[in-house]
Amino acid sequence: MECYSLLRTDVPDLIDHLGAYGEIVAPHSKGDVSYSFEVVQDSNKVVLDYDRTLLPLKKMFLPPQEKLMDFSLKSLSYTPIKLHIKPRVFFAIHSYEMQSILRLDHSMLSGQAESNYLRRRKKSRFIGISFKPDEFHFSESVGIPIEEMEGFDLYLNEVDGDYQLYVLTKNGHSLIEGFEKIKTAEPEIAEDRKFNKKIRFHYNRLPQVFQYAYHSEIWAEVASRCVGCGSCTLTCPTCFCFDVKDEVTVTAESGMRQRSWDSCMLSTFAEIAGGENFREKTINRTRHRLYRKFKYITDEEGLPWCVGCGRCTAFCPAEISLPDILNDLINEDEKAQHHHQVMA
Amino acid sequence: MSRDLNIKVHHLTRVEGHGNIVVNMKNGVLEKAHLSIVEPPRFFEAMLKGRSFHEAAIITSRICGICSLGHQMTSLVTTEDALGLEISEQTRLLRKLLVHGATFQSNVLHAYFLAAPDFLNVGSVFPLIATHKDVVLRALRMKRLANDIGDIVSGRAVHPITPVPGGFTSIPEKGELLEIKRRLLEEALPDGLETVETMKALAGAIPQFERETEYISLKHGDEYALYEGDIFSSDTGLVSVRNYLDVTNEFVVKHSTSKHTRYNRSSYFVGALARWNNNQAQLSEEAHAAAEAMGLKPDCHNPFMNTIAQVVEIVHCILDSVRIIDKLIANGLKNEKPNQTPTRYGRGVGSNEVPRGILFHDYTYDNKGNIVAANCIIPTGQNLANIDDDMMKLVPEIVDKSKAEITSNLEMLVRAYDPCISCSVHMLNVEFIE
Amino acid sequence: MKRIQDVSEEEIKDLYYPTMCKVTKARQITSMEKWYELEMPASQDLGHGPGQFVEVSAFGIGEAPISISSSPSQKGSFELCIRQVGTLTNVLKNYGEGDSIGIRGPFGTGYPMESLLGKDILIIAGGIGLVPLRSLIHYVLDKREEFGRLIILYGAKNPSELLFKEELSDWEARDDVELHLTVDQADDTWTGNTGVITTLIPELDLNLNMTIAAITGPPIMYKFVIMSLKSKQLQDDHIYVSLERRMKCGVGKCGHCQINGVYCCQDGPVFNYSDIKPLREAL
Amino acid sequence: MKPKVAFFDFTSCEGCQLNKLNLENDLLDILKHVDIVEFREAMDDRADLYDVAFIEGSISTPACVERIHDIRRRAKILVAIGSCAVNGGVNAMKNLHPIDEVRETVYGDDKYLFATLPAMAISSVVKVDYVVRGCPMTQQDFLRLLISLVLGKQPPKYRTPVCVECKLRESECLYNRGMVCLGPITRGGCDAICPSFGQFCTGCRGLMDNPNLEGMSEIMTNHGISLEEAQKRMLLYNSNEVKL
Ligand SMILES: Cc1cc2nc3c(=O)[nH]c(=O)nc-3n(C[C@H](O)[C@H](O)[C@H](O)COP(=O)(O)OP(=O)(O)OC[C@H]3O[C@@H](n4cnc5c(N)ncnc54)[C@H](O)[C@@H]3O)c2cc1C
Ligand code: SF4
Ligand code: SF4
Ligand code: SF4
Repeated sequence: MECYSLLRTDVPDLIDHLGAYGEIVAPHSKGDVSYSFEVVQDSNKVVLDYDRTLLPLKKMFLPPQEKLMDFSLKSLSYTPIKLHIKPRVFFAIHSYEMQSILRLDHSMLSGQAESNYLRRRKKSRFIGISFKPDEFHFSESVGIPIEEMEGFDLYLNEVDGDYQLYVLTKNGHSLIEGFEKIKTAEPEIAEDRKFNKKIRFHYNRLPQVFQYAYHSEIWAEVASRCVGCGSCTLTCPTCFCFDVKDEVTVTAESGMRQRSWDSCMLSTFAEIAGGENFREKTINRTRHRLYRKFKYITDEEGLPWCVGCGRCTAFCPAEISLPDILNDLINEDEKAQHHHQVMA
Repeated sequence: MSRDLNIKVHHLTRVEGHGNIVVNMKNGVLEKAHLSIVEPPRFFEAMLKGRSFHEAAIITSRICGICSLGHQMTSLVTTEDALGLEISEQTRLLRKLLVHGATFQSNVLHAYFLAAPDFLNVGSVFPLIATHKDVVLRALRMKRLANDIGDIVSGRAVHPITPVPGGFTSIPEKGELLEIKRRLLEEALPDGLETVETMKALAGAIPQFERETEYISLKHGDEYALYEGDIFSSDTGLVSVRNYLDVTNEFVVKHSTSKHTRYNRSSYFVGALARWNNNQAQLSEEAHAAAEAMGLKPDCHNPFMNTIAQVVEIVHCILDSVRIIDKLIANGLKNEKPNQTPTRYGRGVGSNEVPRGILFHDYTYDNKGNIVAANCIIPTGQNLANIDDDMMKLVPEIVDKSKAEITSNLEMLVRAYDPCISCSVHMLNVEFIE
Repeated sequence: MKRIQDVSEEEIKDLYYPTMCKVTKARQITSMEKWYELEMPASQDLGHGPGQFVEVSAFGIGEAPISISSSPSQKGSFELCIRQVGTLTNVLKNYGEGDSIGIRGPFGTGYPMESLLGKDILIIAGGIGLVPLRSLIHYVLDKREEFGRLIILYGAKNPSELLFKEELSDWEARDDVELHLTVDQADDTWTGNTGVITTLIPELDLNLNMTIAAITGPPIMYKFVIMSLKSKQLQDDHIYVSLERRMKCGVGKCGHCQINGVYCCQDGPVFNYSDIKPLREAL
Repeated sequence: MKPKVAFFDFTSCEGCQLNKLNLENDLLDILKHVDIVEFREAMDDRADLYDVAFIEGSISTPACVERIHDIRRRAKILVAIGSCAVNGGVNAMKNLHPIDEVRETVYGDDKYLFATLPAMAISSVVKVDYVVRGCPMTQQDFLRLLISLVLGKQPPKYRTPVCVECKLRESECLYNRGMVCLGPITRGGCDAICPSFGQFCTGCRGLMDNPNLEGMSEIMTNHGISLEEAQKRMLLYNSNEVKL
């Protein structure tokens, strides 16, 4: 693995250099205390130290709202959408975010492959960056350390305020070709990055916990605080549910079919004509959300479908914490085990 | 000539809100001529009771959708006065821009959609789409731009979002303001001047009627007063806004859910014509040229000319908005947070010129920042007595005409005031009964 | 885990564009249901199996999953039958001969026809549930000698809601079909059985090893029908159910149809009962 | 034939109607689909029968009750527009105080001159076929309803909360800014316009079906306002709906 040193002050120049490959997407400030992935207009505006963006990187491949076709009501016909996909470099991406994209790849490839997602996804390059975990990150507990480099072409590791640049792939190598502000260096690992939030069990024990958690009292307690706003799932990088709607223009002659993100936490999500609702109560929906993250797909793929980004907790107005729910379930599970042993 | 006349116009059209005109003449003696307000009362003062200063402007802006920006501005000024909140120069400029946009919008709406059909003798603007499509399109274009100022600076033109006590929750982008400026100069200004031409052509249809009265508006040392100033009476001069109750002197009349006001005479006039009469010296050359073209002279006593004064203000607002945008940009747009830390609690009074005339809010806050007493006095309420006095003079002057013509003249008179009846019924100075 | 490198650009197929099909015949068959015969462009075949569905599309309104009601052995055209319950279905009511309807699909799993060969087929249909099962019935009838008995239990709320009345009397007349009808509420014209569909089950004389049951109906029906079949000792893996869920994409992406860990649109809508029995949200 | 459309206003600020006149870019297109036969705010004409009657404002006097019954009799489809008409809106705040006290507050000794009732939603007096929510109703929402009626399809019902649209716009959540917001329990459809301009959602589009009001109060009190203050926030637009 090649390793170089790079001064923090030279990062904007690196970004400009990457521009030769294509459009650059990187974290920017948004509002008072938030961040968002945006196309870079000015490399000095890119934020290198951020906790997490509001919406996950997923939005670049599966946009929150996306036109699927234009149609005419006069001729009852449609015009397909031409996707104009530019090569893109995703810059300053955290390891959990990269892992979420790899999981999404799996979801989008399973069954019939999701065409628009894949076309956007094909021409992308990823440059990782290390981060300091805040009170919400817990990715290590789901098997994703800060320095997890799978999926990245390049990785920026912060050491004493400046960076070490790791070259991880051939593509990564060609991205920095000709960039002169880097010097060969020895890899070092920063010491001061610890996760504040942890899940008490190793993640591969979680499906076991979920096996017996279906009727836990904990769901009702969580549901009593949840206001059903959907923020947790709408900001989740591995959620991908969507809705499709037709919009007609005022002329009533044409319109478009549009998809937009949906959320299984919303009361309407599983409702069908006639009012039958397959997950009518908040408690059913909260449970479904966590089973999707730690049981259903996990049973098949051996990985939790949660990457520990902390968004669902950080952006939940009710401050419902996913790792806290997990730890509560674990405690309950342990108690039950203990009870079993005593009884036996 | 001794004539019997009995006119009842039920639910007057093309005005905001519900009002009826009632005229009663027996043997040539005019017994009654008044505008009776039948809009259901909404009790805003009662609703404000106990509400926090964060909500006061949200609630009072719902007094009137047509003057929502005006109510909001006055409410904010009042709250800031009561709680001792200072605002920045940028906030002041952005508010003035909003007031210009709202005045521009409202005056266009009134001149083209509500008053112009009178001059052309049609029932609404809709037939004009066929006969005067370019005029209608021009009006729509101007209204759109005026509303866009509201949408961009305040989030939306009706019931604005971003103005809050102490400042704005979000600041427009420089590029957006420059685009507004471009459109003001390239679209609105030519359209405004065309409007002057159109109105000049229609001015012949304006009835020749004069009644000298007291004209009341704000007055400011440096500018044509809209956002701030002292109260000015054409009879007796300046009064501080704090003492607005000395000017308004409200009283209940039986024929109206809305109270009437009086100051030095039995009635007074507020609105564009009052502003013109009191402050026309502070208008730009272009605005004066427009006035002259349409035959509006300094000291005009014909209430029907209020519409013309509004058109003059359209020209003023377009040009002055450009000036404000230039200033905002020269100062550099800052992403300021609203200043919402009260430095005192108690009573505050605020006043703005809204399109229909001078508006007063008056709140008293407890030391948690909740309202304990509120009072709002709305322009249309202040004009009601003057409208009645005008009718009493006008009816005998036109008594020889047919009943239909008299009726239409009276409707036209009321409409010339651009009355906003929906908001004129919530204003009484009563303390809450604790 | 599937990886992005596993697919090449060329393999990526568009998912959301409908094929415009011509309505060749259409008839309102009850007060609530309309039947349509459609033709694919250029005389293509839809290529479906019994139990599969298509996403039907009307521009300006949206899409809805609708079962294919005709047998795959019917060439050149296919049939749908749609109950008017909401926005889209009510707009489709106005579509008739000559109009174009957008179709995506066929989607989902059908019945595993290979393994049904030689078996006795027990059809249990409630209300509109007959629509998807009709595809299976026609298929069996078209290849009659390849199957054992064909027993059809069909229930509706009242006689006027019975679908495909002419076909019902055809089947009634055949001696290689055992048809049992019932209605919840009889009217003056009704001389048949009255009562919910489960009342027909106890009298059945089934060859347990040979019988495959296929059930489709309103959500509430499954539990009771399965209970009755179980009390007749029919094994779980001899029972197939077809489930209805909300669906948007039809291709396992939008998430709406998920039943615990499975997607109704991809893993279903036809499920072997033994596979979904452990799923708590299924029935 | 084009459907005959009429607009009526009851107790309201008329902002919703004004918002219709503010549809400058689309006004002429709309007139291709419908005939406006009555619109007191903009025209003189009157008509007897309507295909669609749009109603703005709450019912708050005995005279209003009579008039709305009359309109209902003459209208095939009746649509309530704006929160005043849909659930009473801000007008209903007066219902929180005893009615005599309210009248006295405003009219003093003359309080019996003017009749008043509690401010009611249109639907509590006559059958309402569709609603366009919001204060003011949004032009988009109004157009969607109009187009739906023209196409004969069910207009959107908006059964997801404001937070959904807020997230789709990637607006910073006001809770992360230290403010409180009613987005989670408020019906969406406004494109989260207030939060996107940094202002809290006031709940103007009405409550969600089965809102978790206890949960919402807890959220607000956890973010630094008193329970009393939190309840007042929820009541602002929903005095007729929130039962505390
Ligand atoms: C696999 C499958 C096969 C079906 N086969 C048939 C059939 O052959 N004939 C028939 O009449 N009906 C069938 N249905 C039911 C049919 O899809 C719904 O009745 C239809 O979607 C209602 O749409 P709407 O717009 O008219 O109703 P609305 O009530 O207006 O629907 C509102 C929204 O809910 C969605 N929705 C409502 N119910 C369903 C549902 N069950 N599945 C997915 N989305 C739904 C609609 O897409 C729409 O967006 C089937 C459903 C499934 C899942
Ligand atoms: S973000 Fe929180 S309150 Fe909102 S749905 Fe998710 S868990 Fe519930
Ligand atoms: S700002 Fe308000 S509407 Fe937006 S996500 Fe936060 S709580 Fe929801
Ligand atoms: S954000 Fe809330 S207050 Fe603002 S328009 Fe939407 S519903 Fe109304």
